[in-house]
Amino acid sequence: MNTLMHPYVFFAGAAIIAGLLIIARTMSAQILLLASYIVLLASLTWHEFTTLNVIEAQYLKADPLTVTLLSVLTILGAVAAFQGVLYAKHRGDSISHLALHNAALVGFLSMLVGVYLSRHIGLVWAFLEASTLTAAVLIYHNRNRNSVEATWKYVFVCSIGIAIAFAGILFLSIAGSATDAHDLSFEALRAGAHTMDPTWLKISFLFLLAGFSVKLGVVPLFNVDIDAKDAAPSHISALLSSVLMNAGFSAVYRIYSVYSGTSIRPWLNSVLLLCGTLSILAAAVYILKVKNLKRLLAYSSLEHAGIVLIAVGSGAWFAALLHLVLHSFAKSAMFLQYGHYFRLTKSKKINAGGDYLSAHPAGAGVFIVGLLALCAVPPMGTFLSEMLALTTLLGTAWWWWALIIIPLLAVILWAMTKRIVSILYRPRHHTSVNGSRATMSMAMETIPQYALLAVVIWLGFFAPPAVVDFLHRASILHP
Amino acid sequence: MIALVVILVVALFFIGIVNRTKSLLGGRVGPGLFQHVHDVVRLFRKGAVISTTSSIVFRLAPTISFVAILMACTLIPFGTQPALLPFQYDVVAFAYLLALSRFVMILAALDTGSPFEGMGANREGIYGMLVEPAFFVVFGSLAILTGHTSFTELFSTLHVGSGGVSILISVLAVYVILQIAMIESSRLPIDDPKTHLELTMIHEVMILDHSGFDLGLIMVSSSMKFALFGLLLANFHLTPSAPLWLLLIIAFGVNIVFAMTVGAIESFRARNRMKRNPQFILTLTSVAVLIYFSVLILTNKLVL
Amino acid sequence: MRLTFMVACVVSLVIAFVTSIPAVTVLVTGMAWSADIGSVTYVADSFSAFMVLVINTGSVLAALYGVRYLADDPDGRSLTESILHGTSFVALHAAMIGVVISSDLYSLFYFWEAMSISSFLLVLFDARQTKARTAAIRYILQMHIGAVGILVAIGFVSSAMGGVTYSLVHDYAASHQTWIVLLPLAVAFAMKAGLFPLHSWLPDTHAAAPSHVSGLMSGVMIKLGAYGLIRFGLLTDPSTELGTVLLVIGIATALFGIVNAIGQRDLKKLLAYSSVENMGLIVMSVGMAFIARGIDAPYIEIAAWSGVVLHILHHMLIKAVLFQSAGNILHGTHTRDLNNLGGLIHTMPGTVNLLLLGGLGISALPGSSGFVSEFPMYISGIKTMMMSSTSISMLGVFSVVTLCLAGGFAIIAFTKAIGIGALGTARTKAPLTAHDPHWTTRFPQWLAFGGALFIAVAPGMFIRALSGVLYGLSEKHIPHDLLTTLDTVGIGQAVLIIVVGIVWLLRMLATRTKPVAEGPTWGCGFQEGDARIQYTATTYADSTIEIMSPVTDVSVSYRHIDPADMFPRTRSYHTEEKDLIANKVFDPLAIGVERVLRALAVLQSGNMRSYILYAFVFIVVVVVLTLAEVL
Amino acid sequence: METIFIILFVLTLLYIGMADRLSTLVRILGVQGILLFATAFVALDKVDALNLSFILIETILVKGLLIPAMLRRTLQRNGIVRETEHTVTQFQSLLVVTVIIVLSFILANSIHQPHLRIGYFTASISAVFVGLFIVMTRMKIITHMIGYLILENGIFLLSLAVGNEMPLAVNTAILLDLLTSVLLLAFLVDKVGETFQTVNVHDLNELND
Repeated sequence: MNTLMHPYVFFAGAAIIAGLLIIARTMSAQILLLASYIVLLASLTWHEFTTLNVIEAQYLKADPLTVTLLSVLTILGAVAAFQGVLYAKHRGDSISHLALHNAALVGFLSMLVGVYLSRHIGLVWAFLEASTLTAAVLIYHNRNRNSVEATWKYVFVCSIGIAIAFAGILFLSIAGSATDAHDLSFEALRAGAHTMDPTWLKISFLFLLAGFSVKLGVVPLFNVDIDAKDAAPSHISALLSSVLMNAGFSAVYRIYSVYSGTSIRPWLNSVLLLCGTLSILAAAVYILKVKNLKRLLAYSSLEHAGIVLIAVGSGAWFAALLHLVLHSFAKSAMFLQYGHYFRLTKSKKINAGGDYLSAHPAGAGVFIVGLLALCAVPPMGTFLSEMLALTTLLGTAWWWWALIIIPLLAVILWAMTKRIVSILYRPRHHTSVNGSRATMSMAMETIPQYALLAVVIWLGFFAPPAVVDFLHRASILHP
Repeated sequence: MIALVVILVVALFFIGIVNRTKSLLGGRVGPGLFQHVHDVVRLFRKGAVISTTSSIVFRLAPTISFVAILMACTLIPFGTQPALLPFQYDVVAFAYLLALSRFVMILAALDTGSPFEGMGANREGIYGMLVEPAFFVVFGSLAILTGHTSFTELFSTLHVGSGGVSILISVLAVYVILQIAMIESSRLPIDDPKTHLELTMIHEVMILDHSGFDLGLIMVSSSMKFALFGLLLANFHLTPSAPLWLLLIIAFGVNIVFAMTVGAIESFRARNRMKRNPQFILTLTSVAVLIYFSVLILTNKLVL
Repeated sequence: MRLTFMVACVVSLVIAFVTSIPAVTVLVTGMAWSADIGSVTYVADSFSAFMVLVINTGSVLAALYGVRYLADDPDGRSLTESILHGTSFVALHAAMIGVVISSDLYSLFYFWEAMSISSFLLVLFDARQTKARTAAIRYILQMHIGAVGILVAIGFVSSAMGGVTYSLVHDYAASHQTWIVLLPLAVAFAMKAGLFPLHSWLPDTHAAAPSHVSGLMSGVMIKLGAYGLIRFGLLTDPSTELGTVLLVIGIATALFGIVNAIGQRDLKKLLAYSSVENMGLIVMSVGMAFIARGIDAPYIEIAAWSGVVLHILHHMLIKAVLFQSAGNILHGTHTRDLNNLGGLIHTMPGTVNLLLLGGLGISALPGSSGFVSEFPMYISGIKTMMMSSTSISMLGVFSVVTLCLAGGFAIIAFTKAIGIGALGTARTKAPLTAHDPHWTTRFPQWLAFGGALFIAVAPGMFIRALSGVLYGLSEKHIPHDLLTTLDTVGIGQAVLIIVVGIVWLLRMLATRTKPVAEGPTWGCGFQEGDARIQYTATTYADSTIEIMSPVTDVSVSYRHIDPADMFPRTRSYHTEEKDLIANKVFDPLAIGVERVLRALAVLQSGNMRSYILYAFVFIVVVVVLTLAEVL
Repeated sequence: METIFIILFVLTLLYIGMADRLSTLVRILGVQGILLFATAFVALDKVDALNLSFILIETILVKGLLIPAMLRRTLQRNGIVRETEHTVTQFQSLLVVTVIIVLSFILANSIHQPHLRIGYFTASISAVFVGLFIVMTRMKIITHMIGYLILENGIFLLSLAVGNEMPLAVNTAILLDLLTSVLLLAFLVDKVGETFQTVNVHDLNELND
């Protein structure tokens, strides 16, 4: 198994599975193919874990960060695939509709695997762009006005963003052309970065950050992410908020770690802090205003991506990675539960909800625990990562940034809590449509959501030292 | 022990003297000196009419109030003779016992559900609250002056004219305590027991519904309260060196003067407007602060 | 609901049992307990052990009451809700213990946040009502803002010292400016303790919480704010300046709290403001102790600490009694508005008796535990007055005047709570149909009251038992005459109670044969008196509020009758009690922040062309900032 | 030789600033594709067959023929002839394009980097900004696509300006991505037209807060 699971094998297998998914016309075949894809993913993850830092394919290599993100991807991919089938069942979608969705899902996840594995900046770019295209199919899934609009905007702005990032890569090679570092692989760049012209490095980083921000979902190009998460089916929103964001992080973080070996590191840090702070500001502004639950969750992702950038900028890399991973799980659970919310209320609006505790007790539990996780309070792991990030920031020369960030976080906490609590408790005085109650099967469907949230608690506080150690290694890209 | 006896004796005739003074000054003969005692005895013998609205609180309150005053009496010394229950900082206990009596009487008033009694209760609460700072500042100042913190020790070293003690301070202290006594006993210028317009009464209106034994207890309590403050005032004048018989004479003399003063004030002064009362009581605190500063100067702690 | 909470109650009992044993051991032997769990060290010195006992007592009382209280809960609740409530209760109990046995800032912050969040979830219990929901959310927001103080302290200390254990905090404070670490921490603790002007969450939250939780929060949780102030005050070698600051804040809190308590119409809010007052007194006394340490006056210091310790105990027990009584009344009448109550003593005698006894206690009247706990505070105050320095002496005057004013105001507040709420005649139908809940609800109340009574008659015993705690706080032994004084006070209290009994018996004997007639209350000739002519909660407070108007905020909505109104229409008179600070400071601030943030909300216009612009704006901004050397 | 192509390319940018009819814009895109091929052909130092064929495919086939054809088809299907709503007049638009070119020239001249070809750099930066300018100011979503393609052309020129080669595998991936994204965008333009009965951008703002 180990030796067999070369990344090429994985990509070939994924391509075959995607192809078969498109032509498979029975439900069981679809499920079987999805399952086999998950197995493929899992075995790739295991394989990469056992062959860390070995260059297998020309431009593909796994380091601990890759494996960490792959593990997250495997888990969330499995949950999303499972949820996708249920979603189609509830909506009564045709099998061909589902088939396209599944194939795109497989494509999407595989492209992200590519992003995690690539060690060449151009290839990262290419995989990220490809993930946009596959994601477009998934966002478009519902085929209504909103999804058309969101998909158009998403693809267009992603394309522009990614073009900007490409300009950033070109600027990097301008910086590199003065030296011998013609190779744009991360290893070569890291080796040569300190000889490059700092001005060009700064410009290229700026363009790369601005371009990839659309993937990471932070300022400046976060808007279309919000729209996409709004329009996509909830399990796809979960993936966009987690694994795709992780891919954006992976790209930005690898670039950061290349550049941080040079003299511009303080500048890099302050740019990341600025970007993170602006993201949190934007999140705060919109969470105060938003009336749509799904967009609320999307804005919360913006906030957490901002926190991750702040953690990176202040040097709390471990906290950044931990927060990223924990947020992936927590936010996925919330988005999946949002799916139930929509089924019960037939609306995305927050004020359509109310008395969720009685209508869907198990789901209400997910909302509560998820809210705690997103608000980063004990006993959630996010508490630990956010605390580490903020305390590290407070210990740096930029500690006064915290004076801006912390009040904004408080505003977000207030607004989020207010809205979720109103969904849970506010008595419903609506017409019969909204009086529906959750069925037993819906209660059962919350089990994976609880499992995801359990991971958030477990990883934060009771994770075995080996796991923590591995995360530590993953967060330090170069010694 | 002597103190308690003195208080009880004084309580017997205090109200009588006040009333007698008032009637003489008003050109009447007035009731006998012990009319008050007769009234109480009569009340003790009588049955009672109680309101259907009221509860156990209403019935229990006079008892607690009486006991609180009684306990307060045990804290007062007689010159160098220690009090029955002397301890450090008994000043605090003294003030709080009076507060306890007030607390239960207010509750009893509210228990009747009468609008008038509510009004009286409310005023009683506020005036009682406002008067306390003055009391504590005065006794705190005296404590600074003497270095002692219980009534017994305090009065064993302090009296008007005693060596090194400024007359001024004692006079001011006496003035403040006198006023406190008037307020606590619901007398002019804060309250007027004579008034028969319920809206203007404080203490009297609170006990409108009490009758029989309970009313008797209340009357005993208020007499004792007077006597209590009377003895407190007398203590300023009890020279330690004097023999007991002289001390007794001084004590009764002070109390008789006190009672006559009360009577005189009530004859010549009109009651304050209700609105003015808080401000009036606050003046006492200001005077008390004045005493405090004088003491600081006197003990060389504050150099001007 | 009841079953789930019973489980919680049992778990809470187990926690209490397990943690009390080491705590008692610490108190008896004087040896600190410490344990390594994971890589974290937990330590319980005598003060922690004392707090553990306080927490356990308070939690167990709340749990016992809660079981029965929830059994009478009228709303249908889902299993999730029950589990949430039970879990949060246990979590709160555990988190509070965690707070007092933490020995580094990380653990402290963790448990602190856990405490806030679990209590928030508990407050959510009645969140189906809009008011409760709003209150709960405001609560968590303010707690979160408060907790930031600990975060800031962690940031500064860990970056400078490489760790955050308390001993490193001490070193940090010694080697840097003390206030850098103390100020942020103090904000966190003051917020939790409800100190003026950070108290505004407290009344709303306590009113919104179910009664067993309000009792627990008020009796125990907010004390942990004081715990923090004491713990870190001592760590940073307290100076007279720190003491003075605490003293002044304590005075402001106490007076503000009790004056506002008088204004309240809501029974639970009244109790909550009274908790603000009591926290103020505790902090004032802490300040006094620090001042005494600064000027090296051991007697005053010990007296002040005794006051703190006794007051914590007394307030925990009495507030449990009072809030639980309020809970009974709420369940019986479905209202907390004093203006709708009255005459409860006839329909709910069991509850009202406890309310009465609790009211006596909380007003610190003789015969109650409140008196003995305020007594050492008076001692320290008067003794400070007698100190040689004029400025110190003045502080003594302030504290004594505060104590007596607070006592006087408390009498008004609680005669109002009891007199308007429970005595007189019923103002609406609600009190008439009410009845006492099952006797088991009153069991924990009597338990608490029994404890308080024990303190009242034997304060010396408690102080002796807690001499280790006092030694830990002051590093001094208790002077003998202080103990004697307290013993005398205790005896005096016992005598008072006994004499009341004797006189009552005598009165009974004397009046046994006398005829007793019953009739209507004397109406001064007016025969048609009914419940509506009684004094109300609003009118009873009116004259106090009038003289204290600068610190209260009671809005009156009433249109005066216009002489031109030929046929006056129906009129209404409505008053609303608000918190001055919340209404005049925090709310406008919050609204301002919200307005600014909302004004920024033009970015997500839906217009894609501007989205792309943002990328360039961002790049340009960073370039400009870089050129300006800001970044 | 290559300078001529560069100047021609910049001229097309000016023309874009003036153009009104969408079919003209599409034609200009085609011309740009061919000019890019010419430039690349001349610029390449050593021509190997693989690279040449790759560039041939990318410029002539994709940029010069395939994309314009597809755009034309989209125009026909949606019945769009010209940009009817302008936020800026043609005069202003031309002015802005001119300013962009001048500024790019100044920028390129101020950079002292031995490996950087100033002419290419000027043209590419101009193209990038003109593309963005088109996106910002035009109302039809199809024009947005055209703007994006102009931007892409600018990026292509930039890569020539840098003169640094990506590995072939990466280049192929990039090309594939671009192609797919253009196809997808074209598909979406159709869908927007179908669903919203409009191809104007300002009708496309249901998703907001």
